[in-house]
Amino acid sequence: MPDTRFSLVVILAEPEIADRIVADVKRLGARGYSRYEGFSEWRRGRGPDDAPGPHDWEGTHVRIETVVRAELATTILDHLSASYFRHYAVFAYVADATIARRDKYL
Amino acid sequence: MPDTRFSLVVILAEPEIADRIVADVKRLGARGYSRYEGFSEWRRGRGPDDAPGPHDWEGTHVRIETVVRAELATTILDHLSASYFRHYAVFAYVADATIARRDKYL
Amino acid sequence: MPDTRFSLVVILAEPEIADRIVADVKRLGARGYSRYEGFSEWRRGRGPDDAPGPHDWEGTHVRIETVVRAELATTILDHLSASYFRHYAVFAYVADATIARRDKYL
Amino acid sequence: MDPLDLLRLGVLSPMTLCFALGVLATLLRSDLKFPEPVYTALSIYLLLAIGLKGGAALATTSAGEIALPALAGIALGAAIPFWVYAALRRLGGFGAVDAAALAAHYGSVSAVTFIAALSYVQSLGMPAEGFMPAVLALMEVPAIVIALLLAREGRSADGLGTALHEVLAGRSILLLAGGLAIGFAAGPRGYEAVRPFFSDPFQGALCLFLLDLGMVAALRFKDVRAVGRFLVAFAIVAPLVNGAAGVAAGWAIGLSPGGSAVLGTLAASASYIAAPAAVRLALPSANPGYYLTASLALTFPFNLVAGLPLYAWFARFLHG
Amino acid sequence: MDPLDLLRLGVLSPMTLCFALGVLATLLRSDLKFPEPVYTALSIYLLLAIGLKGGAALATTSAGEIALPALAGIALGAAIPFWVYAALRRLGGFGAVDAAALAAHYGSVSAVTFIAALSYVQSLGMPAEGFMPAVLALMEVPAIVIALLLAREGRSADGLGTALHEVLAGRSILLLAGGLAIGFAAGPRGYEAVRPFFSDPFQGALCLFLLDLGMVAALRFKDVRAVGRFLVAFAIVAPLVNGAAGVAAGWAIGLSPGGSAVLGTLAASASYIAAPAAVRLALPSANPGYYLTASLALTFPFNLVAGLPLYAWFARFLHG
Amino acid sequence: MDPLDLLRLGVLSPMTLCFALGVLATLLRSDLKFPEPVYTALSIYLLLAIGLKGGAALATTSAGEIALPALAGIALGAAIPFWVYAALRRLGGFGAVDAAALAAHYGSVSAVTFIAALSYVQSLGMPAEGFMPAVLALMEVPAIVIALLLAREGRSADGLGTALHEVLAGRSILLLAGGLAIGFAAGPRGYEAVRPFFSDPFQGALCLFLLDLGMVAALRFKDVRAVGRFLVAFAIVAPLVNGAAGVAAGWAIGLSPGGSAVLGTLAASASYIAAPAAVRLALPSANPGYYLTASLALTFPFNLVAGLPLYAWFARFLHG
Ligand SMILES: Nc1ncnc2c1ncn2[C@@H]1O[C@H](COP(=O)(O)O)[C@@H](O)[C@H]1O
Ligand SMILES: Nc1ncnc2c1ncn2[C@@H]1O[C@H](COP(=O)(O)O)[C@@H](O)[C@H]1O
Ligand SMILES: Nc1ncnc2c1ncn2[C@@H]1O[C@H](COP(=O)(O)O)[C@@H](O)[C@H]1O
Ligand code: NA
Ligand code: NA
Ligand code: NA
Repeated sequence: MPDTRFSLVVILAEPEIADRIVADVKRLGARGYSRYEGFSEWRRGRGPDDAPGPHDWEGTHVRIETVVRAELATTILDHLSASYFRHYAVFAYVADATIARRDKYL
Repeated sequence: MPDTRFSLVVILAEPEIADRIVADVKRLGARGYSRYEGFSEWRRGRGPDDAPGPHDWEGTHVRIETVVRAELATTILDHLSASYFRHYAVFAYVADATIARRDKYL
Repeated sequence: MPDTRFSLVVILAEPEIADRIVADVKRLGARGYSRYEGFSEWRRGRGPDDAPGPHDWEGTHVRIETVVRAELATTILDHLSASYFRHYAVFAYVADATIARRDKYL
Repeated sequence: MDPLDLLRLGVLSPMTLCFALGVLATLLRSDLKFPEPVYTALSIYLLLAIGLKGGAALATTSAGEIALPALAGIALGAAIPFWVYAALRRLGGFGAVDAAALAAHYGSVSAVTFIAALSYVQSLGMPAEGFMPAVLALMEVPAIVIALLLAREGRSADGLGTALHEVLAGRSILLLAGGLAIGFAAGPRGYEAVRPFFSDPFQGALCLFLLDLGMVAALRFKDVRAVGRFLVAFAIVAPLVNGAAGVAAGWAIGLSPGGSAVLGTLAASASYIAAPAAVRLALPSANPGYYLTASLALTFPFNLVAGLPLYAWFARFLHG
Repeated sequence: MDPLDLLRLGVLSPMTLCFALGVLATLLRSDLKFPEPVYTALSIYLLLAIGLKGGAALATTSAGEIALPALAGIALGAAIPFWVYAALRRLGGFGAVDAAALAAHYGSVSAVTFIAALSYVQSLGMPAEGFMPAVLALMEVPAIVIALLLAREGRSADGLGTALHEVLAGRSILLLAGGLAIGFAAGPRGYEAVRPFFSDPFQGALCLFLLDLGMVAALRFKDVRAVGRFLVAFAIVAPLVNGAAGVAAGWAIGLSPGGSAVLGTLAASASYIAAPAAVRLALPSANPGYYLTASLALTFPFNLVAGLPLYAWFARFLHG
Repeated sequence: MDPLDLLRLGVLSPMTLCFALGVLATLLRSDLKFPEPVYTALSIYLLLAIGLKGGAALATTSAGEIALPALAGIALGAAIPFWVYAALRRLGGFGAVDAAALAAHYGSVSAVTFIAALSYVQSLGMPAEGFMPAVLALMEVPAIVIALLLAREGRSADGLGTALHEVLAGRSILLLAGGLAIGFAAGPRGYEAVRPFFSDPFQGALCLFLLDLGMVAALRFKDVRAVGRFLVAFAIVAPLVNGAAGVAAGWAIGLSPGGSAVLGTLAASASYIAAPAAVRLALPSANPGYYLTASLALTFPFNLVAGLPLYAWFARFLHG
């Protein structure tokens, strides 16, 4: 029953692009999402580590979570990777989740 | 050693019933919990999708987490499902967790 | 490929020691972290349950998360256990996580 | 002042304009956002401030002066749910639970509309009686109880007790009644010490709050279509009917013109803090999409922009 | 004014009543909640405001005027931990670490109690010297250092350095001392520009803060039983003893009646911001259930309701 | 008043000192923290307040009076990006994208610097024209558009549309322009009602905000080394050049001395709210480490401490 393998996708993003990512996640087919404000340190000036200028940053980020089927999780990660990883501070990971009300999310 | 299989239960609930759910979780036997405020969109008018009236909602929700033994996780999900799923916006999932200080939570 | 087994470490700590724990986590080698404010109840007066005086507490806590390799996760938990578990309210668990941008975190 | 002047004064007040700016911010998808804690802080401030002011006024009011207005307020709050419930069930085709939920909202009151009314009549030079905040506090609860009982007709309404506790210990009654008690006990002399915080900046703080409320209300605009034409019409007609009844009641019991206008506004206003919280718990199967959209996205802005001038005009008319 | 009048004036002030309303809110399980950021903002405001005011007053104070009060404050802060520690160990049977933790709290001071005292004596028409905030700042630290050294007796107290940094760079000292420095440098003329923000609304903001503090303190009421009868008695007796000593010291060094009452309040008050943070880090094995319950749930309300009038009455008595 | 007096007055104002206290708090690793919601609330308040005040002033200003200052402001905002871009590319060796990003920041304006300038010239007894907030609003956008177009030269700049929407519907323009419109529509009489909230406590609220901004700016101090010497020098020289040009323009078009100083400050200031948000979206490959460190950690404090007195002095000098 491949339908029971759900994935929790967690995305940490710098605040400027959070709304965009939420819109993308919904457009790609996620049935719901939740978001939180957190604090972290990250590399904001993208590019190679030896590029000139300051790189480290600290401040608030937005955490976006969505529980989706495994295929969609992959699609979301691929999209983030293609659209944001180069220039923006975005960190994402996937974990397994067993959801209640499974029927609603198939 | 079945005792090492711990479950993280994550519950997202509309704010009005958060205090009730926390009380339920404690009553059912969870040793601790934590709660956070988040933002999300959800279906607030319950019932079938073709019922009249507006359904979508957006605003704050409360996220409640507790790490419990696998059986209790099931008990909690069953209780949520029986008491809240019909009328309230409640989303819940379970993930595996390996905890430190295991002895305290057996 | 042992490199793909990443671990999400989640730490809940009373506010007074959150900055210390973040410093420890970075010093031990975590590549990044994120922190959030939450609310919970916990045992603040440490020591055996039958020690005199009030023990229960409620209020804000700090949640610290970091995704690291499995070995580092163990190191972090061991450190927390040695340094804080005796006197402070610290709860920690580890879950599996599949990360995007894996190369950055090896 | 003719009705148009009254309208202009209402529409062009900083308060109404700030509400409009909030609506605009949502429509433009601005990144302007009021953090939740700021919203909470402002509402605590406004409720406590209005309570303190009313309490200090109560300290110099005789029981005789306030008896009739109090009774009139309670009577209005108790009567409104009946006609609202009947109209929604028979004319609007709503189910018992949704009709009762709406009855609770329109019978109860909106503190912010009340506060805007106080400021508005004052700016017209026809201030209301100082004890009106006590009337506000008395009008918040009865309608909710009656509406929950009405819902029983349809199905057994559990949780009446919980819901009542929710309202009575809820922050809006607690701050309002608590403020009244504190203002009363401390008296005008004690009030003096906190006036520069709770009274002078009050209208400005109300502007900020309305800016935020405009953003929140505009989020519900998209649901106006989904609630159906009947409810849209109801959300305009109900305040007119209730407002007229309230003004007339105020005039009949001898309130000042400003007091009558404010009593009318109380009757006309629909709760969107106390009632929703109680109804969500006691009538979980009622669709919040109906009652929140009607009270917050329709009746509230209608009262703010057109209702206040109308009730003030009607009060002046009756009082000659 | 006889003692009862003083008591009535204290109990019926909006400040005390707001604290009581907060307690009530918790006991009624109201959904009223002050978001953490609002609590933080209010405490930043109060500490900075009191610092600025004191600093502007310092700018017109000669070093001679403040020397004795400063010394008296430091001496009180340094002496109190010794008797507190001894009493708790010998009479109360507390361990060294818990006794030292409590000594740190009762030797240090509570800024909010101080602020309430300033407002109270002013409302009695016996204002304190303008430089008292500087005395407050000086009294915050010594007791904590001494108490941590006392704990060494029992076991090696690591982290004295960290704990000291925690207190000195902690927000309460930083804002208080920073405010004093800014007020001093800007002088009365610079202070004029910010007076409408930092001075006029001050008492009202204090009411809001006390409302919140009442809720927080009431959360600890359930622990009062668990701390044992000795600590409950101690939390009432200690402020009386320290308060009397502080008033007498103020009288002896020639402070005004209001100044003596405020110095007494400082001595009587127990820290619940700076000391807990330092003690949690430097004495992790001390049970916070003792020191927070005693200072926040017992001594603070006692001082607010009964202490202030008593110290004021004693000051008047001594000053004839 | 000679330059030194002006400097002293600026440096010893509570505002500047609060900024310094914030810097100190970060350097001492104090646990003082302004929660995000408080920062947001303060910035909403300041922007709306300045807009309302300006709008009420606009209501009594003729179109003729404001035409030239408005044009001068727009012209300055449009011209600055060109020389900034050229200098950074040719002399500083910056890439097109980073140079354009910096050009957007220095051509646009900082509302907080502007607000500090208004207060400063008022404290000198040379108040600026009441309509200056309108000039501020007009100067925020043009430079950003021009700079994004300049970046095209280097590579195709997508997202100009998104970025423009981001600025125009962004909270700083929305509150400023919205406040102007509300103040204008409500007029001086409507403004009266909200003055105790939006005007009297304004300077004090600004102090709190600057305290927070000091902490934020100090976080970036560690990056000053990494941005390189050229950018450090640029962040001091650019405001001097732009400030002188702005003062001269004000003088040429007949503004008052205070108005000229404020126009100079606008030209000299670098945006750190609107521009960063727009640039992050439209020029994602620009390194924020450059533009935020330069505008927030270097130019902002420089203007606050040394710039304001210099522009005021130059304005007095030109105006004789
Ligand atoms: N797939 C999902 N992933 C994460 N959160 C969800 C998901 N679906 C619903 N939610 C959240 O769960 C709560 C209840 O949603 P619903 O069941 O759609 O009313 C809301 O806070 C939703 O935003
Ligand atoms: N089973 C649990 N699940 C989630 N959080 C917990 C659990 N037990 C304790 N906590 C939290 O962990 C922190 C320390 O708890 P304790 O170890 O009980 O003092 C507090 O924030 C608790 O609320
Ligand atoms: N290993 C990690 N665990 C948790 N969060 C991380 C980790 N690495 C980076 N982050 C967060 O992910 C975001 C982007 O980080 P970066 O990719 O380093 O710019 C920031 O919010 C970081 O704090
Ligand atoms: Na009503
Ligand atoms: Na003391
Ligand atoms: Na500029």
